[in-house]
Amino acid sequence: MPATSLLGPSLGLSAILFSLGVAGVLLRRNAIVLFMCIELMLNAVNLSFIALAQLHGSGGQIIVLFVMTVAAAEAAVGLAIILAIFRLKQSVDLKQLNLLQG
Amino acid sequence: MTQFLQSIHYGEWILHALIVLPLLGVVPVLLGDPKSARRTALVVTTLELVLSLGLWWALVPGQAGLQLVANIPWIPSWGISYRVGIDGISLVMVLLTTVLMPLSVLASWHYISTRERGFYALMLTMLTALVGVFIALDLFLFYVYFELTLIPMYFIIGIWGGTNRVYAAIKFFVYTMTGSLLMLVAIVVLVWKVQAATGQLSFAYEHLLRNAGAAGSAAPWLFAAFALAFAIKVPIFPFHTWLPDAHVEAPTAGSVLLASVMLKIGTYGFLRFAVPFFPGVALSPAVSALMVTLAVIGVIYGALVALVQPDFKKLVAYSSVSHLGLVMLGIWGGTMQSVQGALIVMISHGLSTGALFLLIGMMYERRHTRLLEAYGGIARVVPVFSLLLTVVAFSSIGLPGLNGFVGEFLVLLGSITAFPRATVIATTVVIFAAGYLLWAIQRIIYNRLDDPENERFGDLTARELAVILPLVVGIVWIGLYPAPILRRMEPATRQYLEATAVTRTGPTTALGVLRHVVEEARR
Amino acid sequence: MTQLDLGTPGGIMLALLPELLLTGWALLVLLVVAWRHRTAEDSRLAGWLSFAGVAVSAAGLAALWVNGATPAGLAQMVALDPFRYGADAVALIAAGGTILLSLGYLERESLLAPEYYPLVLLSTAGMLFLAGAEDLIVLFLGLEVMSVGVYVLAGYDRNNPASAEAALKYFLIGAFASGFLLYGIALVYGATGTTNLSLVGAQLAGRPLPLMAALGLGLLLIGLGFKVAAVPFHMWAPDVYDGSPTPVTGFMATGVKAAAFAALVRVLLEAFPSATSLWQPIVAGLAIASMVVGNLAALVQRSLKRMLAYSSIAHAGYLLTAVWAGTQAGAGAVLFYLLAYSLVTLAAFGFLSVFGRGGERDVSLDDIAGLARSRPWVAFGFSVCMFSLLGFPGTFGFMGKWYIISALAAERQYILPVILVLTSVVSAGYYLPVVMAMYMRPAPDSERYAGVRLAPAALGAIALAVAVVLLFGVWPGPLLDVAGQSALTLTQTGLPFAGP
Amino acid sequence: MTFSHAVWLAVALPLAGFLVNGALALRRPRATGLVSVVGPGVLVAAFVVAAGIFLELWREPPHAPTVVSLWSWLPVGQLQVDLAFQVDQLSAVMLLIVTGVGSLIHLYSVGYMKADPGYARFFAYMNLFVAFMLVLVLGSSFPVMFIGWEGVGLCSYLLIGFWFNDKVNADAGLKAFIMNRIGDVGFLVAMFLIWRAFGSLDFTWVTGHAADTLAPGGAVVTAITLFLFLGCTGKSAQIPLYTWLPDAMAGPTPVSALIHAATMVTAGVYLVARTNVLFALAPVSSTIVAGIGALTALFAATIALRQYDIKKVLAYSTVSQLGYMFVGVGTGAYAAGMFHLATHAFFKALLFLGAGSVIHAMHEAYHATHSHEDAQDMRNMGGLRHAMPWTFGLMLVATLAIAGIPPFSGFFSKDEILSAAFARGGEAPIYYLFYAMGILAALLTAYYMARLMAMTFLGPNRTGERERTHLHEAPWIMTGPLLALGVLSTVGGALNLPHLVGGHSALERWLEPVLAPGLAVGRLSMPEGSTEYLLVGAAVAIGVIGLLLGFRATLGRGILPAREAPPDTGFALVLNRKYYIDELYEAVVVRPLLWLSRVVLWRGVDQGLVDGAAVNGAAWTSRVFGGGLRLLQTGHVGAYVVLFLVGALWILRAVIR
Repeated sequence: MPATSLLGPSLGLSAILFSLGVAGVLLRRNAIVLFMCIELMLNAVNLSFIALAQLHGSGGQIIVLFVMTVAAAEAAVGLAIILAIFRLKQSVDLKQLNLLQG
Repeated sequence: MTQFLQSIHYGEWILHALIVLPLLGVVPVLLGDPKSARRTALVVTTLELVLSLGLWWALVPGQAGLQLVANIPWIPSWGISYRVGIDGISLVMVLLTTVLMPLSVLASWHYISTRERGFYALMLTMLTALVGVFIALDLFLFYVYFELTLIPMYFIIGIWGGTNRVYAAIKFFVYTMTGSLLMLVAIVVLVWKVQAATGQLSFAYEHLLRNAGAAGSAAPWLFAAFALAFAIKVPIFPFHTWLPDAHVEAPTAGSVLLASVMLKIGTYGFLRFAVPFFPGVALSPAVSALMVTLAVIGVIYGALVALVQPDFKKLVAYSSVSHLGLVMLGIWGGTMQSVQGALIVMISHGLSTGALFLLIGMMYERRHTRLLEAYGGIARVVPVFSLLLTVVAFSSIGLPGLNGFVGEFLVLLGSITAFPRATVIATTVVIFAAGYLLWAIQRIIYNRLDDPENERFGDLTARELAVILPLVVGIVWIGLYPAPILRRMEPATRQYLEATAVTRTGPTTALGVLRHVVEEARR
Repeated sequence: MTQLDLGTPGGIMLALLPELLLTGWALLVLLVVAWRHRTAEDSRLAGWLSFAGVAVSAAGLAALWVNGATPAGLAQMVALDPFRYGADAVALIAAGGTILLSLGYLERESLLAPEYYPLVLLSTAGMLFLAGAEDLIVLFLGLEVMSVGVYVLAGYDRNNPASAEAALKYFLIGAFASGFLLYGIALVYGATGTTNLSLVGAQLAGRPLPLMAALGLGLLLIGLGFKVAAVPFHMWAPDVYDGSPTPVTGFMATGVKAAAFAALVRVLLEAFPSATSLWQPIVAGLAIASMVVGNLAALVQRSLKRMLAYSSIAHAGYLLTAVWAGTQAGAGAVLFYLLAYSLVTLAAFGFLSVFGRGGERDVSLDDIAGLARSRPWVAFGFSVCMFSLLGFPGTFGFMGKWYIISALAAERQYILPVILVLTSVVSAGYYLPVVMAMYMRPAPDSERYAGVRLAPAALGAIALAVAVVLLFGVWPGPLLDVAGQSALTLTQTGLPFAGP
Repeated sequence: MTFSHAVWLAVALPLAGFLVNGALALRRPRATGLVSVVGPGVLVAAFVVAAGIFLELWREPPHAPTVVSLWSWLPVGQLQVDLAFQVDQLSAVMLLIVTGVGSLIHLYSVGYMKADPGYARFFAYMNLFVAFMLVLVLGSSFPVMFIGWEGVGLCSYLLIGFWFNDKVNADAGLKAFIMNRIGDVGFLVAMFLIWRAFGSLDFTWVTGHAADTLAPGGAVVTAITLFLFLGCTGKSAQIPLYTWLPDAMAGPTPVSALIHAATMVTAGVYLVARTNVLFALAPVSSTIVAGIGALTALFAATIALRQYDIKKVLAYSTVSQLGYMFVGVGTGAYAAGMFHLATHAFFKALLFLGAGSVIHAMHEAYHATHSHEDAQDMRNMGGLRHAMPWTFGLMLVATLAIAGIPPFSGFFSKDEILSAAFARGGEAPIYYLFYAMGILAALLTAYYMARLMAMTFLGPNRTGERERTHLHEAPWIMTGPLLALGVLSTVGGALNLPHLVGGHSALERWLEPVLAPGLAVGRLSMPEGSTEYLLVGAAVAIGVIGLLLGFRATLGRGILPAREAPPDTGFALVLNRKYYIDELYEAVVVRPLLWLSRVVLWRGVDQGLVDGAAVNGAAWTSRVFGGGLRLLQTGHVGAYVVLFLVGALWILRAVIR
């Protein structure tokens, strides 16, 4: 099956993208950037689903649609929250967000 | 008497009544006028006492095993039931509790002047929990009551206690809980082990007792958990440091109940649960050596530390450590004499120490200090108080003819066979006991009366006499004629000894056996 | 026993009755608040309407439960078993309680945007999906529906920096964790070709676990571990609990946790019963870490809210030990404990919301000193909560702990129970001082608690919760049976090769 | 119904007296009239019972003791202890002595304590004491005897500290009780060992089966007897536990006479006589008993040489005489020990009561002039024979008796003990040493008694000019009992007149049934013929020499009143300060013990280790860890992500395996 020959590289790429997203979350301190990194992670997983769909049928592709929807909803809420923070603090730098600690 | 009791079906309802009555009493106490709370509590506790007295006759003497057993399913899917019953050992512990409770209420008459309703409600709850502990025959039920005794005492110490009460209360609570929670795990594990062996999931005492052998290799751990819980409660050295703090801070009634009844839960637990469940572990040479060593250390250590206490209450607290050490020695002595002696020490200590705390409370109400140095020479001013203090002190010292001696003597006598060295060391406590108590009462009632405050020290009122005199009567009675109590307890003790399959007492010589036969024939 | 054919639209509608009722009702309430959203009156109206929605959903749930609805054949997407009903019930109780507590709170804090209540309803719908998910995708969707709602609720007091910060932290780390969860789903899907839990279990049974599935399991554990606030994925919890409006904190600590635990149990027991030896050490590790860290950190908190946040981490640890058992008894214990814990926690946060008057965020021990003198019943109720959380006999919490220990002992596991009880002793170090402050310390001044007033709705909810906590503390029998039975189907799925 | 079966009356009567007087003391402390009747009355009644019993036994000497069981006291399995009294020849003798001497002393007390505000309380205690003392001598088993044994200790405690508002008196009472308790440990352990060996604690059983049960000279019997003897050293004030007795003189003088001379302190001797068979089976223990006795006799006598307090002299004399008795019973001459016990009861009671009269007179004299001089210091006395001729005469009789001058009672009893020791020397030469020590002690006894008499009654009076006129003889209620005791001291020797002077060892024969088990093990062959004469001669000579030396030395020197007297120096000071034994005990035992308790155990172990390190330490550690976790919770999302990833990596590592 020629299709499956792409499975390995696809999954690998997905893993790399996911890791990049994680690394971004780890390293960046801007809430917006952080959020984008999380989106990257989700989309990396989407890539996995698409690749696996070759193996297991269309279920994976349907899942991707769900995930995209969810991601959109999350983005809506997330950006609203970030906006609220920006209004209060005039900044979205996470380093300055440590009112709650201990 | 027996017939009368039968005619009212006493045996069928009494144990439930003893549990429920105080709880019912809580309602009028809480709802009534604060000033009448004490009266209600007194009525309820006295009624409880009167009811409980019938147990003395309801228990068929000479018959081994648990009697008046009642079983009501509670959580059937877990094999938990409300299962109660008594034998000779429980009987005396229940009676000790019900006797001391009205006296404690009476002793709090003026001592407790704030939030009376709460106090007396807690006292009544306490009564339920204490009686429950001694009659519970379901491990789950026992555990619930065991823990339930903590709450009232925790509040009694914490709310009506002395200056350092909060520390004392939490120390008391956490200390006890540490042990009991581990015991909880042990109970559950034991039940499941027994379930695996017998196919029956049940927390019933007899069921577990019969099949405790199923614990197998876990037995040492299970015993350790039980033993720790009870050791803290007793308390055995080195788990005793909650006791002085709790005693000193608690109000009089709290101290009395704590010392007279609650400590006995620990030793009762050893006799009822820890040792019979795991005799192979408990009475193995290594564990015996450990327990006896700790017991003897407790006996001597408690006495020595008591010797140098400036606070009378603390002194008595440490003396409790000493006395309870003797009980432990007696339990491990493993003879009829030593175990019966241990039980008598439990009762005697309840009476003597209870009386001491009551007297200390009366001193405190008059002078607002418990420091020995504040007193001196008051025997001239208050002869009756001094006389009673002396009698009670000598009872605690173990003067023959008073109750303290009977238990002490039997414990030591019975333990000499198994643990000669430990017994001889423990015997020296009679010196230190005389030392700390007589030195203390010398500094209170003898010596020069140089504080004018003490000139105004009033002698005991009628109410206070009513509190103390019953105990003094008990002290003399047990000292001179303990036979009825000994006989009530003997079947239970015998059964305990048989269950734990200890090498029986006794006569180590052929002649001794001969004498035994002669004695038996004579009776 | 009613059998529902989940292949037909009618069947699936019936199977999703509580969820659908709740969602529909939420939309209805949204409509209502669209033009009534200005006054306190409006807010109250929305609140009561929403409460009615919860009740309606609960009625649907009861209908399913009472009829003993089971799927005809394989449950495709959503489970139809008592475990789901039990978990749903806890979630609905949490939602109902939260609404009742919020009624007075929102008014007092002048948070008069009635969209709050539909959000609660929608989150709850997410919880119901999460708790009933028989498919990993449903699980993911439920989780996200729940989370998105709660993110907003956490930041509902948006002019309060703490609340906004809580929302942001929760959102960022939550989404981050969702990524892990999703990746886990992908890997499981890759390894088995299905996302149905029972089918996953069937696929994995009887052969060594493929690496992909193992990684998937690990990632699922991480994702769900985050939601239940297990150490080391707990760090968000104290901050978010602390910053959120108090009723929302209660909602998070109870509903969210309950639904996530239900999902966790279902995933582990239905999809990975063959990998018990793999996940048990991990769950044990998470449990121990949660119990130790939660209790020790709670010990040094000054703010009661934070203290309860850490204590909820500790309770997650206790629950994880029950999950560890991986048996019917363990699952039953989880449900039972969840109910016990949720009731008490709701009541406790309800009390807290009363103590923290007008914008005051931190309630410390000093703020409740001597409360018992002036407000004996409040002090009594709060003390009952503390003793129940402590696991003291006579309370529901004790029965819960007992059940957990029992489930573990039945599996011959002794170390976890010992750690459980020892850390419980530590917890006495912070629960008892609360009681002491109320009973054993004098009030700073006689007028101190004049303003402490429970709104009637909250009062009713709390009183009911406390009463139930005491009732089930001494008479837990029937409930125990229900909990025990509810987990029966979980470990005995219809498939012959599923389950150990 | 015989007197023997009514023996409980002998105990019940004083007990009833105690209750009546005690009630009066609490409610009507001024009702002296009733107290004066009840107090001595019950004693006299008890004496009648005792005499009845004695006559009964005399008429029909029983072969087995009569055991009167009142009720079952400690029925525990095989242990069956009844509260029972045992009437036999030995207990009958003790019964007579206790009630007889006790009656006299009670009568005397009516006069002596007349003015005391604690009059009723005093008689209550005294009655109680007699009751306990009778339990002690009548008890049919070790535990019952122990009731009396400890009970008399209690009364001793109460009576020593009778004037409790003086710390010294209260201290003395406490000291007495504690020292006794040390001995009681021995008694208790001995009981336990006996129980272990015999399975019984009844005297009849133990004495009857000792010879079959225990190996002679074996470790068990030696241990039992040594522990018993430890009990005796406490109660009977022997080395090393004797120091309480001199302090016990803080009590009223009748107390000293009754408790600390005539009855209680002899309980140890009685115990050895009662368990004679055990001691006979344990030669090592017997030797130790005799040795300790001899050493105590000598040691206490030397201290008595240099005391100025009249009661202290008599106290040390008592310690010394008790030593003699132990030499007797340790030698195996149980009857001789008991004989000396009886005669000593007479003459020492007489001496104490005489001293009491003197003190009474001195006290009244000083009281009359509001002087604060020491009424008991012999340096303040002198020449009292003029004012108190009766007392002087009677005390002289007692002095002659104690010095061993024939025909007074002490001569016979002491001589018998010394002869026995000498006789035992034939088998065990160390007894010769004991004999020598006894002889030396006898010399010292005569010397210090002569010194006492000379300082008190002879020479010029040193009381003071104003006081002298107030000195007068005691009332008849006090001198009457003195007279009776004087007669007994004189003729008491007749109890056990040796063959030498035509008697037939009446007491020895009388006690034969009780002592038989011990004698069956080993009977002492007493010296006869020329040896006997020689020994008697030596004893008399020693007594006479001692008296002469004592009078000469004392009268030959000018004595200054206490206030003006120069302090003692050198060895005299050492003797006066009792070899500093009290200070030694204080430094070696009491202080270290208190230090250990306070500093090491309480502050160190209790508060430091257990509470501090373990309990609070655990709480502290938990808080420190909690604090550490708090620091970790920085509030920064980045930190949370880091920990999240650490956890994630751990889990992934775990699933990969």
